[in-house]
Amino acid sequence: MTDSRNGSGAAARTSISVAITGSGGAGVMTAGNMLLEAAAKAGWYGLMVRSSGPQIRGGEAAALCRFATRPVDCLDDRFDVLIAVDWENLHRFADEIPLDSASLMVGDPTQGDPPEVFAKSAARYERLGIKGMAKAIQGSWPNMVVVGVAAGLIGLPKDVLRAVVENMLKKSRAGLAPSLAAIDAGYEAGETMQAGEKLAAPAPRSESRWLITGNQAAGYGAIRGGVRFVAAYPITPATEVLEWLAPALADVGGTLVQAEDELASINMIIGASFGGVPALTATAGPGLSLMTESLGLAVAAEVPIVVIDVMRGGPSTGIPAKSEQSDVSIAVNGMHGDAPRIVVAPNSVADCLMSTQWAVHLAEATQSPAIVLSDQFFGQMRAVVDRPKDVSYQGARLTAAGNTEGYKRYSLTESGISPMAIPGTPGIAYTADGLTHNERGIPSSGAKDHAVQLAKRERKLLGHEYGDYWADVEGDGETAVVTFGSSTGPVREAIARAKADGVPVRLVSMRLLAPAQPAKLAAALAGVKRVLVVEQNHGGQLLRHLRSEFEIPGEVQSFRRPGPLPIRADEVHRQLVQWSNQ
Amino acid sequence: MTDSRNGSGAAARTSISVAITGSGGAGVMTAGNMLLEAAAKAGWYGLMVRSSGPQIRGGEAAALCRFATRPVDCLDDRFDVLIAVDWENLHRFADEIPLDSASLMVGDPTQGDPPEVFAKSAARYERLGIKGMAKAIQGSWPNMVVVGVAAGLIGLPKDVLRAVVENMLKKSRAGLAPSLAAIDAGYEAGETMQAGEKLAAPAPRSESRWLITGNQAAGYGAIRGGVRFVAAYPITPATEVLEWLAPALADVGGTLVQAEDELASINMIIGASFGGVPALTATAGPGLSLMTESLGLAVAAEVPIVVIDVMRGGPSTGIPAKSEQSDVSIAVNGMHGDAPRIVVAPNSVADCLMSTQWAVHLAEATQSPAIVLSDQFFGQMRAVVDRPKDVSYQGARLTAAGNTEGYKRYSLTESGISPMAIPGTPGIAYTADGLTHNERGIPSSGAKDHAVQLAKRERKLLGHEYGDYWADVEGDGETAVVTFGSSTGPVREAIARAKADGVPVRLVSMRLLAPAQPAKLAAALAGVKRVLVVEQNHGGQLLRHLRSEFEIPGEVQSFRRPGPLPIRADEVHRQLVQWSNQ
Amino acid sequence: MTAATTSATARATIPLTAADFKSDYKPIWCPGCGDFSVVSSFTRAFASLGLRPENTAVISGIGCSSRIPAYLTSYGFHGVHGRSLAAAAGLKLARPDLTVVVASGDGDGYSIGGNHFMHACRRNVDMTYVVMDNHVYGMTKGQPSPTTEPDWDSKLSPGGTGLRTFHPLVIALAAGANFVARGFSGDPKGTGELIAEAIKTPGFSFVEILSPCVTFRPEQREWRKAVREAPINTDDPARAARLIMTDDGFNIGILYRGHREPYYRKTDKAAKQPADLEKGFAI
Amino acid sequence: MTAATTSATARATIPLTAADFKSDYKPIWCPGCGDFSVVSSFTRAFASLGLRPENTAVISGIGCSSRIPAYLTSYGFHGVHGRSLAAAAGLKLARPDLTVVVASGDGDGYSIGGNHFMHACRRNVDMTYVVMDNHVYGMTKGQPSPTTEPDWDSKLSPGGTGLRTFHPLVIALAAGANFVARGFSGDPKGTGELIAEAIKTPGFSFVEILSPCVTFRPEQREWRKAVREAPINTDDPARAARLIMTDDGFNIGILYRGHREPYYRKTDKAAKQPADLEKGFAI
Ligand SMILES: Cc1ncc(C[n+]2csc(CCOP(=O)(O)OP(=O)(O)O)c2C)c(N)n1
Ligand SMILES: Cc1ncc(C[n+]2csc(CCOP(=O)(O)OP(=O)(O)O)c2C)c(N)n1
Ligand code: SF4
Ligand code: SF4
Ligand SMILES: [Mg+2]
Ligand SMILES: [Mg+2]
Repeated sequence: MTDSRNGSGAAARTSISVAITGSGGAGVMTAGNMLLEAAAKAGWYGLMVRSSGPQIRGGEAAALCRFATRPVDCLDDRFDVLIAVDWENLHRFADEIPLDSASLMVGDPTQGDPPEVFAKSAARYERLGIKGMAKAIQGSWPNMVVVGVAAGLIGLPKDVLRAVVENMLKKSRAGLAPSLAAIDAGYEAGETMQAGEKLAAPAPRSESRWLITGNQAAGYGAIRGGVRFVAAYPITPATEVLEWLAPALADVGGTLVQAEDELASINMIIGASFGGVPALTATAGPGLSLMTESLGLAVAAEVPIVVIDVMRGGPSTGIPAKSEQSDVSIAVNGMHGDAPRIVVAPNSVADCLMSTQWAVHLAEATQSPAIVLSDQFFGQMRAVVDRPKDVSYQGARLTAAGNTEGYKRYSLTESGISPMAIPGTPGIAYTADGLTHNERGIPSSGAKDHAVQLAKRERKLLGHEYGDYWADVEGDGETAVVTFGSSTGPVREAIARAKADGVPVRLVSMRLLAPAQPAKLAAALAGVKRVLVVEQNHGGQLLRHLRSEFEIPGEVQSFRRPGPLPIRADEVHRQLVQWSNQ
Repeated sequence: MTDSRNGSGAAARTSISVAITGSGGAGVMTAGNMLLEAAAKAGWYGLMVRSSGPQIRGGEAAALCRFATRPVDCLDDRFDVLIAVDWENLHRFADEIPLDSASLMVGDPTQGDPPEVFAKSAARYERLGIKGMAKAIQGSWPNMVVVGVAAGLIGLPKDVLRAVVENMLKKSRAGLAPSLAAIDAGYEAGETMQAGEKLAAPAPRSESRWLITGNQAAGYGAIRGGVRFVAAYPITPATEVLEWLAPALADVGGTLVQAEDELASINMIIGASFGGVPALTATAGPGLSLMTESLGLAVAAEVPIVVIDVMRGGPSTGIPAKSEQSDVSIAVNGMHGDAPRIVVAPNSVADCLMSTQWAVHLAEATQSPAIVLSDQFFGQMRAVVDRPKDVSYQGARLTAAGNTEGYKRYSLTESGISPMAIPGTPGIAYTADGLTHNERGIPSSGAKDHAVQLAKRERKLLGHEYGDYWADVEGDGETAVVTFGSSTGPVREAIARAKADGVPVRLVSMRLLAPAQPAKLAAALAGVKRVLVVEQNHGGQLLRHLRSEFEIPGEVQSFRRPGPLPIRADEVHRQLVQWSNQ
Repeated sequence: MTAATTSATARATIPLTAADFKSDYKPIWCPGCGDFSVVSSFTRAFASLGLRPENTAVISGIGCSSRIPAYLTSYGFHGVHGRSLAAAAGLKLARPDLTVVVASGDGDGYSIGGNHFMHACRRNVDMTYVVMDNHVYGMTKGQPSPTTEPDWDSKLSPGGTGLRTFHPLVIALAAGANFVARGFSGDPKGTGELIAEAIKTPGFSFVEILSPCVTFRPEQREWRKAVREAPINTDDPARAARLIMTDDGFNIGILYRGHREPYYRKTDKAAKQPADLEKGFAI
Repeated sequence: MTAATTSATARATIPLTAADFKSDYKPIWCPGCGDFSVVSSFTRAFASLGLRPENTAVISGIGCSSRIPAYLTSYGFHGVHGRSLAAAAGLKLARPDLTVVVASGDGDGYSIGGNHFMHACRRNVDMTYVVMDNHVYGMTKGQPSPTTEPDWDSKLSPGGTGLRTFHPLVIALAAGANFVARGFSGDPKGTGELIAEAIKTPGFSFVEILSPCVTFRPEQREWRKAVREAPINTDDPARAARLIMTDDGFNIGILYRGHREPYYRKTDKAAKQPADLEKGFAI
């Protein structure tokens, strides 16, 4: 680890976190996006998280950026730099932008003073007449000055930034020249500010890289997996999956329909998939809840479908635009009757692609519903990632040939997977049914038919060979952390720090939450003395789920906290070291 | 135990099981009801379960009756007597009517032969010209002959039967005299048939008794608990709760509305309860699934409501008219976000009253949603029960006084329960909200507000003093059975038999499934070496739930089977004895 | 699947008869139920249009009426209560080559499924919606449905609901349905013709069929006497609405036929390969 | 809860002003949003009718428009998306003494909530339904709603949905609403009067308010020029329907007022004690 924590190291830093804030219309998101894109072009990794106040539009906003020499999947524990266009209502972001004595605050003294919460952080306050500087350049804006300041502070090459700005402003009405001038002015100021070391030079690029949000990645994963029909109802923070898919599907010959509600959207995709076309919907907790009944239909009628749940704060409408990992319980348990399903959780922005693609593959292969548990953090975060590798996971459904003699749609095969007749295929037409049925699909209330069909549906999932993809298992040691989804990033950083402290810790980041893989989990945890289960919710939903399926070895602790604040590497690190030293 | 198993004992029997079957229109249900009512009047206990084929109306039917000297909550493992008006399609009931060599089959030789499955049971077949006997008495019907045969076989006093028949036929168009004559003729035949011993004389009645179905009991429990508003959408097997409640509520000044769907019904009761009126809905699995989202609203907005789920075979539409205990997972886990709720399961027909009343009390006391997990077996079974005692459980909600200074609807009290302002109360009007909110109810996406409100909602439930009512704990021994709901009856009988074999077994029949009571469960299971978890579903939902909350002591086995066949005492008994002797 | 189908498909291009569309599973309906005749209207319509079972799909929800798919030899989907129109729209949009027909009841279609009904009329996907209306929930044993008369006594609504009956045809028109007709199950031939006409008409077609529930509404046997041929067939929705609004519910025939374009998605038939989409992300 | 309310209730029977019904929570709406004026229409209506905050309840779903309850001093319920009418019906039926008003948006009310809308019209519970229609999903940042024009371009429907717009007033009439009006948020006084009239009219009253979304539909600022007073006010639903069907959506005023009896349950006011019900079970 060459990471110089808290900016106090002598070497150039491998990660710098910069928050850009301001009130409505200040253009902080544009500024953040310019910086991220420029950093990406310059060969760095990085990410940007958007945060805003309760106003629908025009409220205070924060672009939370992290730039790094290696891939990063989470925010850092703290921010090196906070640049405020103005200070209005910025106290609202206090929790999200932790500062300390090694941090630098840059603000415009004509726009008031930093709020109490920031002031008391002991961060150094550098006053800069941002508004005035912008005013001095006719046609420019304060946010362009801020872009310059940030670029100067981290050491972003000017030419790369220039090219990005030119490209981005091509379509905008804002004049390019004044913007570039403002950036230059800011750059000069930033470059010369007393701050920590600049970001180390990027390693040479080996693979191609993408700048992508988790929601886009999930959408693309769906298409790569073979999805050609999507029906959905808008909901934050899943809407961008759909908005990316709408034109993309049209491009590849697929279709997206906006349904009247989630009950319609899930039934539309069930209908499409019954017709042989891999189909998907995307939603958040409230929509997933509404889909519960028809998810059960997909189980009983054995129609493959994929539902992406971009998790947000719950219960009920909760906190629509902020992240939480609290839909585990409903995803793995929330259907009436015995209803086995697949639940997959991506553990990075790039993995939103891979996991969604895998989920399509699993749904199609097992003729079952698959739920992808993404979350708002991944979904709406924009990150620089290595291009995910091409994998062979693609929807491949076992179909029945025309005129098959004595065809039975729900035949009791050994694997539990029965060839599916696709409408259009002659001589094997059948009726799919959500009622308990016999092998032919004819409704039955017989105990035997019921038992064997239940067993068949379970067998399909338990018997599938999930390979190594069920989890990312890393490292060794007597302490292990089991986690999933967007908590993986901070846990991975915490483990790296613990290792630097001489405390080796294993990581098990579970990608396949259901069906549970007790044997694989047991192997991954063999010999551990301590297991810390990390998750971002109040009730310990992952821990409960694990316990219901599996006897966790050793001493078990739970590290959990509800949203919207992300799990921080520092907290996990401290708990790990403390516990391991006991 | 004076129960003479298999009819082979010398003493009069304490329990006799009689199945009456026939094709559509044969009137087997009327016959069963007459017998049950007469047995009740004569001082016996008993029950009757209805079963029928797939036809909507006019298909084959079976009235499965059990008459006993003590209260009974379940069918016996086998039937002593099967009386068939005719044999058409009766093979469909083979699983439901187990016969053995000690059983007696009575049938009309002019109506064909018993189906193979019954014939091979080695039950003795007594031929009786039922149709002819009825024909001989103008205006009478074969089912009346059957009533007589059954009454004669078990030794039901003729005068009691006569009185019941007179009363029941008062309103019917069928002539009374021919019916009585047919009954007499049948009685004579039955009385003299070679069969096992008759039913022992009933013990003198101490308390008053009721003849009631579980669905009626639940309805009455709701009213006793204070419910005065019901909105619901018809669904089998919950509809009778509503059909009983519709006139009953009107009588006590309440209201029942048929909603357009389950989304409407749950929101209607939430609205009514927001208005201060204890409110309830009843549904089955598909409806419960549809209510998931709004159950979460009740959690977040802290509006007490009660949802009765009369469980049936799942998943999806499953087996609508047959029982299964497979909605445990969704009841305890099926909401997005962290959404603590109360789940109560009655464990007898009479307890449908007590548990529903208790659920209303708990919902009102904790301002949370409560789910009552009844099932089709209890719901549609008619049984003779001792009148449930009067209990003080009654909806009592903590309300706020008018003009309370600085009133906060969601104030952070120690218990977590905050006084609720009821519309109409001046000076404390507030807006209830399903969004994460602060103490005043104003939407907030702050981490602190979210965390403290989540903790408060959990605290309300965990802190409540549930007393001894959380479970029925009986007996001792190193082996324990943990079960719930309608599996309790057969388990209790199995334990009684094991005790007779010298194997003492504890029973823990859980009434409160959520919030889990790990400390109480640990106390109940202290010192056990073996725990058998018995439930009627495929996936072991109760076992998983227990494991997720609690480390079950000793060796654990699961005894489970999906519906529709009930768990049989005999199977559990054998597993208990075998295991304890290992 | 049934003997009839197998031989039918073997015969490949030979036109099929109505009987070829009837499966050999015995309906669970009560003797005398109106829905028996509706099966025969379906099979007649399919045969008359020269459809083939493999290219036809019948989608339904839950209710006595919704049991129809399994009684036909076409592809069928018997889903959850109230959502048949959504499943059918998904199927048709994903598979425009299929003929999609939806079978529903007055509870399934107008109560729990009411929203999908309105939006299906508006969306105008090319499919046919057949509702067997018996003014009652048959399957759940006799509760009032939206089309039940306000004074009909039942256990759940003693003395009647007191509610104005729902006018499905008026709603269909108001919501933009392109074809609106009413049939009577007692006239399977005429109803078959209506269904055929509905299938032929592009866009969303709605056929309401009066289909008596002899068990819970035995008085509906009298419908036979009440029905008469419709006096109107107009293509002005406002006029059609006014006339339907004032009719007594027993006018049989095509009551409205419009000229709306069916819904379709403008998809360039796979203009790009999935990998082409990556360009948007590349740095 | 707010200073205004507390003092208001202290004053007990003194009539309240519109200001007394406005809470002191700052709306989260975009500057210029049409919904600001709707708050003032609500407060004017409540004051003009002499209502009291404690006896008034405003129920809503989810959406920008659905945020209204917290901006008023009456009781409020901000529930889940699309279900406000059901919650309101439950409240009114359980507590007939309260004045119940529902606030919704075109997505909340006509898309996900469409079924409850139809059935509320039919059920005719005595309450008032106010929909702030901006032809867009504001809260979720600009997707088409049922009332959106077919050619409106958006990310989710590039080039437009191609769907016929939903006519809420026609549907309301077809479904049996007893009072149908259209207002414009740019005229808070007139709209306040419409709402007051709606509340006064027994049964289910529906007030559609054109309320511009300046952020996602800035062109709606032009609505100010398009609206005009309605030429009609009829009590013949068929005639009202025909006229509304052909109007351009900008006629403002009361468009229909009927005479249906509101829904109520015939409950003998607690004729029996709960224990009396046991008699039915006793042996
Ligand atoms: C979600 C859900 N709610 C309720 C039911 C119960 N249910 C089954 S069929 C039915 C009504 C059927 O009425 P209709 O559609 O008129 O059909 P019919 O039986 O009269 O032909 C109901 C309420 C269900 N299966 N699923
Ligand atoms: C079940 C569910 N689905 C989707 C959403 C997301 N959602 C919130 S508001 C809204 C639409 C709001 O549109 P409208 O009712 O027109 O209100 P406006 O914001 O335009 O005033 C949607 C789709 C949700 N909260 N819940
Ligand atoms: S209950 Fe009515 S609708 Fe159902 S099958 Fe019987 S007659 Fe037909
Ligand atoms: S997005 Fe539109 S509807 Fe929502 S607050 Fe802004 S202007 Fe109003
Ligand atoms: Mg019906
Ligand atoms: Mg809107």
